[in-house]
Amino acid sequence: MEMQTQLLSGNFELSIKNVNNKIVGDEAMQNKYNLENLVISKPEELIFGTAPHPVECGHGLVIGGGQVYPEINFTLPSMTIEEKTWKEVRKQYTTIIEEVCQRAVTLESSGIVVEFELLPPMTINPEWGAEITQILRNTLDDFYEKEGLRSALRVTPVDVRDSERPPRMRSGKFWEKTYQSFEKCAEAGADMLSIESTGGKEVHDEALVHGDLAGLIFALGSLGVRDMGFLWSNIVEISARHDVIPAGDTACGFANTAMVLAEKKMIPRVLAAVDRVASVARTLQGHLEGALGPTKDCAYEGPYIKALTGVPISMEGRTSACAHLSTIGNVAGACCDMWSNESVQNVRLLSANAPVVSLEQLIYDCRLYNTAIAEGKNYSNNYRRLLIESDIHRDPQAYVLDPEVVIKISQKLINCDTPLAMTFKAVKETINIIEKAYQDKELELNKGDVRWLGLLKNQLGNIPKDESSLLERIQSSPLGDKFLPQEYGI
Amino acid sequence: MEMQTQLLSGNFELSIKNVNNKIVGDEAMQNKYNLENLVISKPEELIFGTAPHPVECGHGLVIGGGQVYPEINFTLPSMTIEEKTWKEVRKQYTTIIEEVCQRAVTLESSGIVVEFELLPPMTINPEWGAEITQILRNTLDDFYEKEGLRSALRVTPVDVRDSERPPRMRSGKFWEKTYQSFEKCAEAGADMLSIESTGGKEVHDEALVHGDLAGLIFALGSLGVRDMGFLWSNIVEISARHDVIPAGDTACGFANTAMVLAEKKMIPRVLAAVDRVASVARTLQGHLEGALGPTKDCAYEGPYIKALTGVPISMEGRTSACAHLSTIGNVAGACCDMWSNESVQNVRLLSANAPVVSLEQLIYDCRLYNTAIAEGKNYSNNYRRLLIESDIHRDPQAYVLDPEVVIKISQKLINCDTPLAMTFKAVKETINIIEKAYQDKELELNKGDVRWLGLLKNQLGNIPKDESSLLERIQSSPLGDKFLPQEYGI
Amino acid sequence: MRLIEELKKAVIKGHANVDAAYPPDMKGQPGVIDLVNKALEENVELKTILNKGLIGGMNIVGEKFSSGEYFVPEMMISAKAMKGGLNLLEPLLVKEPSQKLGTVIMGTVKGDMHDIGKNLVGMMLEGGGFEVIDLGVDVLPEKFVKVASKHPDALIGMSALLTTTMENMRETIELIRENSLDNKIIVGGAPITEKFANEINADGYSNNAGIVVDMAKNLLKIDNK
Amino acid sequence: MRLIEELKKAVIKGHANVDAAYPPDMKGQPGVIDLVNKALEENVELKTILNKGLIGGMNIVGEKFSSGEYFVPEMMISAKAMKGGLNLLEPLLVKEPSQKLGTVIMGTVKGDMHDIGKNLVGMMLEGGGFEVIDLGVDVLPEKFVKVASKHPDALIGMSALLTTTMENMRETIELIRENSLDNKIIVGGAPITEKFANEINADGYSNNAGIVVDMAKNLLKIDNK
Ligand code: B12
Ligand code: B12
Ligand code: SF4
Ligand code: SF4
Ligand SMILES: [Zn+2]
Ligand SMILES: [Zn+2]
Ligand SMILES: [Zn+2]
Repeated sequence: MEMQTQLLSGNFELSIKNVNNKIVGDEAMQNKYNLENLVISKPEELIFGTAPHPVECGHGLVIGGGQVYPEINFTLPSMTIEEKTWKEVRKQYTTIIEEVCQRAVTLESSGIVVEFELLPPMTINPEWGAEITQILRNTLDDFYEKEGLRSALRVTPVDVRDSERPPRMRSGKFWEKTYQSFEKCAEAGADMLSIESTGGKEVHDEALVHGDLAGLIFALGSLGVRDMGFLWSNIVEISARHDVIPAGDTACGFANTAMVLAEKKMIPRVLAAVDRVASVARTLQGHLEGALGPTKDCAYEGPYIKALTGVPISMEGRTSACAHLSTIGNVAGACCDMWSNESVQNVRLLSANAPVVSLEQLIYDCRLYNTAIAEGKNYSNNYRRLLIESDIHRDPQAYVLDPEVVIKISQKLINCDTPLAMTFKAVKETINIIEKAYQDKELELNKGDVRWLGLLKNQLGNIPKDESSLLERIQSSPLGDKFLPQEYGI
Repeated sequence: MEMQTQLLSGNFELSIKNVNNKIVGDEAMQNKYNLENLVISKPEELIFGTAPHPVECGHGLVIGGGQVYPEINFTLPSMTIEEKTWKEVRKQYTTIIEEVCQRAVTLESSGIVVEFELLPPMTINPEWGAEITQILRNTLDDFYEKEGLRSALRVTPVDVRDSERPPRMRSGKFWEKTYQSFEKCAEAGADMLSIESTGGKEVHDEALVHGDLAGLIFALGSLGVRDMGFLWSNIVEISARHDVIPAGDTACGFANTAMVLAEKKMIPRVLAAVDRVASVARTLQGHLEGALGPTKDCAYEGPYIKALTGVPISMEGRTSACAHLSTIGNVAGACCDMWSNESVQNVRLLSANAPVVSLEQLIYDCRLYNTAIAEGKNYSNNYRRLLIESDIHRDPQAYVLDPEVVIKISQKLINCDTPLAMTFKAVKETINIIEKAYQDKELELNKGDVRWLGLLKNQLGNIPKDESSLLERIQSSPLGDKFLPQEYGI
Repeated sequence: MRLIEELKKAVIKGHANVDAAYPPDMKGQPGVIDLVNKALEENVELKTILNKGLIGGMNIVGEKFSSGEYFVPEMMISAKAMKGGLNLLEPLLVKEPSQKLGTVIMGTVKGDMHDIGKNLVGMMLEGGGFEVIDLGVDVLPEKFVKVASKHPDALIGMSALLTTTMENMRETIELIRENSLDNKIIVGGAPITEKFANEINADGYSNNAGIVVDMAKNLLKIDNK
Repeated sequence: MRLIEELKKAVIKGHANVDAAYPPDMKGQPGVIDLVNKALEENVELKTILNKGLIGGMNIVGEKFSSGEYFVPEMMISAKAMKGGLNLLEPLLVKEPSQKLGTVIMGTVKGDMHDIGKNLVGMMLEGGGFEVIDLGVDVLPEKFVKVASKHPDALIGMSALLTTTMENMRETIELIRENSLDNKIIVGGAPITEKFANEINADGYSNNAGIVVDMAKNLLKIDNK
C-alpha cells in the first residue's frame, strides 16, 4: 500500500475499508494486496473457475469457487427513455428477465449472474434505475424460490460525470447523481455494484486517436488512478452500508475503446495491446480501495488483476461478439470465473429474443468449462491450452492475455513505487514482449503494426517519468485544456 | 443396395449415379454404401474434422479432410419479397456477403462455406434465386482473388412442393419450379446443392402432434424414403450436368420440428429423440442416390449418416441458438466436418450486423476444433469428450448423438431388409437404449418423458411391420387423406 | 356428483370408451361415451354434463398443459374423447346462441405454409366452446374478406411464421377494413411481437395458445364465467 | 514540379517542419512549412500550392487510410502538418467563396456523449476543404436550429451512438424543418442504418468517414473535380 502514498495524497484513501462483506475465507484484506508478491505467480495456476479469493453473493453463488458461471447482460431495443415511454421500458426488462430465467431453468444452469447496466437517463433519474433493479430482484427471487435457480444481480450505474466537457469528477450534479444511483440501486436489491468509470477518459480519447503515448500514460496512470481512488472509496463505503459486494471496474472507456478502434483499423493493434496492459494500475486501484471482484466482464485486464490480487474475474469473448467484435474470443476465457455476453438488445431473432439466445450460448460455454473442471486437471489444462493457442499467435492483444505472458509482465509490475511507475513499466514490458514474440515468430504482425512498434518505442524514450514533469508536458500540449486538475486532487 | 429393391420399385433408382464430381479419393462409389458394414465402426473414429470420404469443393476446400470449416447462413430481415422490393433484396444480400467475407479475412479463417437458403418466392421465381446466387458467387470469387479467402457456396432451394395440401411431389407447377430452381442455381454458380425436402411431412406433422408412432414411422420410413429416392435421383442428375456437388438433405421438417416442439414443451423429449433416429433411413436414401455430403447443417441425424456412409457432415449447435434453441449445443459438434449457425436475419446488433456476429462466433468455435486437431490426439479426444459429456446426461436428444450410442445403434441398422425395416429398428433400439440409460442413471428424464417412454413401447408393439399393412392402417385413419399415394409411387 | 366426477376424469385421462386402449391403465373401464350415456340415462341435466363434465374436464387438461405436465398429444386425445361425448349431447341441446360461444375464422396468411401453431390455437378454441372455421394455410387476403363478410360477428385469427409473410398480415387487415368489416382480429406466430400487432392495428396478440380462449371471450364480450 | 511533389510528400508523411521529430526518418529534412515558404518565394501559384500540394497530399493520405495502410493518428498528424501550411497561405488568398468549399455544422445529438466518430468525420471534412463548426456532444435540437438559422447554406451533420438517442435525431430533424430551415442534413453513427436515415428524412447517411467528403460535395452541389 505504502507505494501509493508517495504520489497520491489527500483525498486518496489507501487503507482497505473493513467492509461487512460476504467474502469467503478469513484472511485479513490487508495481506492480500501487498503487491510485493503476486497472489498467483505460476501461469498454470491462473485458471478458469478458481480464484484465491472467491466471492459469495446472491443466492449462494460462489464466484471463483471452482465453477464458471454465465453473466448475462442485455439492453433496450431502439427506443427513447422518458416519462411517456417508461411503462414500455419496465415491460421490456420484465419480459427479458423472465425469459432469461426460464431458459436457465430449462438448460439446468447451476446458477446465473445477471448484470443490469443502467442507461444514462436511469442514472440521471436514480429512482428509475432503482425501479428496474427492483423488477430484476423480484424475478430472480421468484425463480429461486419456485425453481431453485441460483443467481446474483450485478448493477452498474453509468458514470454520468462524463456528461460535461471538461468533466467534473468530484463535484456537481452529475457526481451527485452517480452517487445516488449507487445508493438507490443497492437499496433496491443489487447483490454487487460495479461501474465503467471514466476518470481520465477525456484525455485518453484524444491521446488515442493521436497515437500519443504520453497522453495515454498520463490519462491512465495519473488521472485514472486518482479518480479510481476517489470513486471506489465511495462505492466501498456505500456497499458496506447496504451489505452488498463492491465488485469491480473496467478500463472499458480506455482499452476497449482502443480495441474497437483497432478492430475498425483506425489505430494499430500494438497500440491497443499496450494500452490494455497500461490500464492495469488504474483498474487495480479499485481493489486497493476494497473492491472484491468479480471484475467487470469487459475488463480484459482482468487476468492481470487476478494474478496481482487473487480476486475472481468476469470475462467475455466469442459470445460477446454481439456487442463488440474482437480478436481475443477464445483466449479471454483462459482464466475467467464468470463468462459474459457483454450486452445485446432485446430484439427478436428467429428462435427467441436475443438475450435468451446469448444466455443459451453462455450456458453451453460454461458447460464446457465446468465439465473440463469436473473431469480433472488433464482435461481442464488441455481445454485451456486450446483457448490460448487458438488466438495468441495472431494478434498482440490476444498475446498479452496468454497466462504465461500475464504472469511474466505482472512479475515486473509488483514492487513499483507508484501507480504511474507501474503504468510506465507496463508499457515498456509490453512493447518488449511483443517485439520479442514477433522476432521469435511467436506472433504475427502486419506492416503497420511493426512500424508502430518502432514509433511507440521511440515515443516512450522521450516521456518524462515523474508525475509533475509529465503533468507539465501534458498541460502545455493541446491535451491541457481537456481536464480540470482540481477534479483529480491535483 | 439390394435391400431397397424389395420394397421400393419403379421410379426408385438404386444404383449410384456415376457423377462427374470432385470427390477426393478414388474408391468406387458402389462400395461405399453396401450397408453390410459400417464405414466407421469404432466410436473413437467418429470424430470432428475427418470423414472417410471427404469432398473437395469451391476454391479448393476439402470438407472432412482434417479441418472443420464454418458454414455461415443468413436471411432477410422482416420485409416482403416482390417485384417492388427486389432492389432492396439484392442490396441486402450484397451487403451481407461483403461484410461476412471481410470479417473472415480479418479473423484469418482458413476458409468458409456460405449457405444460401432460398426463400419461397425465390424458388417460385427461379431467376430470382439464381440472381442472388450470382451475387454471392461473384463476391466469393473476388475475395478469393484479392484476399486469398478460400470458400465454397452451398445453395438450397426451398421445397415448394409443400405449398399445397395434399402436396404433389412428382407433378405440377411446384415440382417444376423446384427442379428449375436447382438447375438455375447450379448454372449461376453454386458449388453444392442441398434441400430440406418434405416428402411425407404432411403425414408426419399430424402424427407428431398426436404422438402417433405408426404415423411417424410411415411418414419417414415409407413416404419419406420414397420421395428422397425420387427427388435426389433428380438432384444428382442436375448436379452431374453442371459439375456441382450434390451435397445432402436433412430431416429438418421432421425431426427438427419435433425438437422445436419439445423445446416448447409441446411434445415429450423422448418422442423427439426417437423421431431423430427414425429419420436416418430417410436421409440416408439421398446418399444412396448419389449425394456426396456434406449433409445439411441442420441434419442432426448426420452422425448416423457419417457412420453408415463415411460422407462428411455439417452440424450446428450452440452457435445456432439464434435460429433454434436446443439441448444439444455441444454434443452436436462431436463429429462435425462443418459447423454452422443455421440462419440469422440481417439485423443490426450493437457490434455489427447479425451475420457478421454469427460468423465470428463460428470462426472461434472452429479455431478450437482445429487447434485441437493440430495439437494431436490427446487434445482432440479430450475436447471431444467435453463436448459430449457436457450434454448427454441431461436430455435423450443429446444422448442419441453421443458417438458411442450412434455406433451402437448404427450397428443394428445395417443389414436391414428395407428402409422401413431400418426405421422400425431405429425406433426400437432408440427406445431400448434410452430406457437402459435411464435405469442406469446415465440419463435424466422428467416424469412426462418416463410416462411417454412407456406409451411409445406400448404403441410400437401394436404397429404392423410390413409396408402394405401399415399403409392400410394409415389410410383408414385420419392421416389417410393427408397424402396422395400416387405422388409417392404407391 | 360421483358420475360427473368420473366423466371429468375420463376426459382428463383421454379415455374415449370402454374398449379404447388409451391410456393403458384404464383399459376396460368406462370411457367418456359410456359415462355420458349413463348420465343421460340417469337424467342428469344436460348443462351439468356439458359444463361440469366435458368442458370442466377440458379446462383441467388445459391447466395441466400450461403447467408442463401434459403434452400436446395428450391434449389432442382428451379433446377427441370429449368430442365423442359432445356428439351425443348435440342433438339434444336446443340450438340456442348461448350454446356455441361464438365463431372464429382461422388461417395462416398468404405465402406461409406453417400451420402447427395455428392448428393448436384452433384446437384450444374448439375445446373452449368456440366454432372454428379453418381456412388452412396460404390464405389470400380476399379469402379472409369473403368468409368474414358472411360471419360479421366472428373473430378472425391469423398466423404467420416467416418474417417475409408478416407483412401480409398488415395487407390482410387493411383489406378487411377497406371492405368496412369490423370483425375483431387477433394475430400470432413466432416472429410476431406485440409491437408489430399494434402497428398493424390488430385487436389482440398472443404467443401462447393457453390464453387465447380468454382473449377471444374478452374480445367477443362473452361472459367469462 | 519537384517542389510541389516534395511538399505533397511532406504532407503525406506528416512532417510539419525541419525540426519536427516525426517521422523519425525525416528528421532534419524540410517539412510542410518550409516547403510552402519556399514555394511562395519561388512564386508558385497559390492555387497550385493549395490544390496540388496540400489538398493533393491529404487526398493521398485519405486513400492510404481507406486501404488500411495508414491509421487515424497518422491522418491526424498529416492534417496538422497541412494546416500549418494552410495558415501561411490564408492571409494571401483572396477571400472568395470559391476558396472554402462550404460550411458543415457537426454535433452529437442530445443525450449522447460519443464523439470519436463525429470528430473523425469533421476532420475528414476539414481536410477536404470544408469549414467545420463543431457543436460538440449532447447538442439540443434547439441549438442545431439556432446555428443553422445563421448558416442557411451549411450542411448539418449529426452523430448518435446509442440506440436510445437515435430517436433524438428524428426530433432534431423535425424541429429544423418546423423552423422552415432547408439545410441538407446527414447522419451517422454505429447504430444508424440507411433505412433509419430514410425514415427520419435525412438527406444522407454514411457509416464510413472516407466517403463523407464526396457526399458533402454532392449535397451542396459543389463541383466534384
Ligand atoms: C416446423 C417448421 C417448418 C415446417 C412447417 C410444418 C407445418 N406444417 O407447419 C416446414 C419444414 C414445412 C417448414 C418450412 C419452411 N420454413 Co419453417 N419452421 C418450422 C419451425 C421449426 C417450427 C414452427 C412451429 O411449428 N412451431 C411450433 C408452434 C406451436 O409455434 P408457433 O407457430 O409459434 O405458434 C405458437 C404461437 O406463436 C401462437 N400462435 C401461432 N399462430 C397464432 C395465431 C393466433 C391468432 C394467435 C393468437 C396465436 C398464434 O400460439 C402457438 C402456440 O403457442 C420454425 C422454427 C422455430 N424456431 O419456430 C421454422 C421457421 C419458422 N421456418 C423457417 C423457414 C425459413 C422455412 C422455409 C422457408 C425453409 C426453407 N428454406 O425451405 C420453409 C417455408 C415454407 C413456407 N412457404 O411457409 C424459418 C423462418 C425464417 C424467416 N426468415 O422468417 C424458421 C424460423 C426456422 C429458422 N430458424 O430459420 N418450416
Ligand atoms: C468508445 C465508446 C464509449 C466511450 C465514448 C468515448 C467518446 N469520447 O466518444 C465511453 C466509454 C465514454 C462510452 C460511454 C457509454 N457507452 Co459507449 N461505446 C464506445 C464504443 C466502444 C466505440 C464507439 C466509437 O467511438 N467507435 C469508433 C467510431 C469511429 O465509430 P462510429 O462512432 O461508429 O463512427 C463512424 C461511423 O458511424 C460514421 N459516423 C459517425 N458519426 C457520423 C456522423 C455523420 C454525419 C456521418 C455522415 C457519419 C458518421 O463515421 C465514423 C467513421 O467511420 C462503442 C462500441 C462499438 N462497438 O461501437 C460503445 C457503445 C456505443 N457504447 C454503449 C454504451 C451502452 C455506453 C454507455 C451507456 C455505457 C455505460 N453503461 O456507462 C455510456 C453512454 C454515455 C453517453 N451518454 O453517451 C453501447 C451502446 C448500446 C446501446 N444500447 O445503444 C455501445 C454500442 C457498446 C455496447 N456494445 O454496449 N462509450
Ligand atoms: S461493448 Fe465493449 S467496448 Fe463497448 S462499451 Fe461495452 S465493453 Fe466497452
Ligand atoms: S431453424 Fe432449425 S428447425 Fe428450423 S427450419 Fe432451420 S433447422 Fe429446421
Ligand atoms: Zn464495458
Ligand atoms: Zn433446416
Ligand atoms: Zn438450415
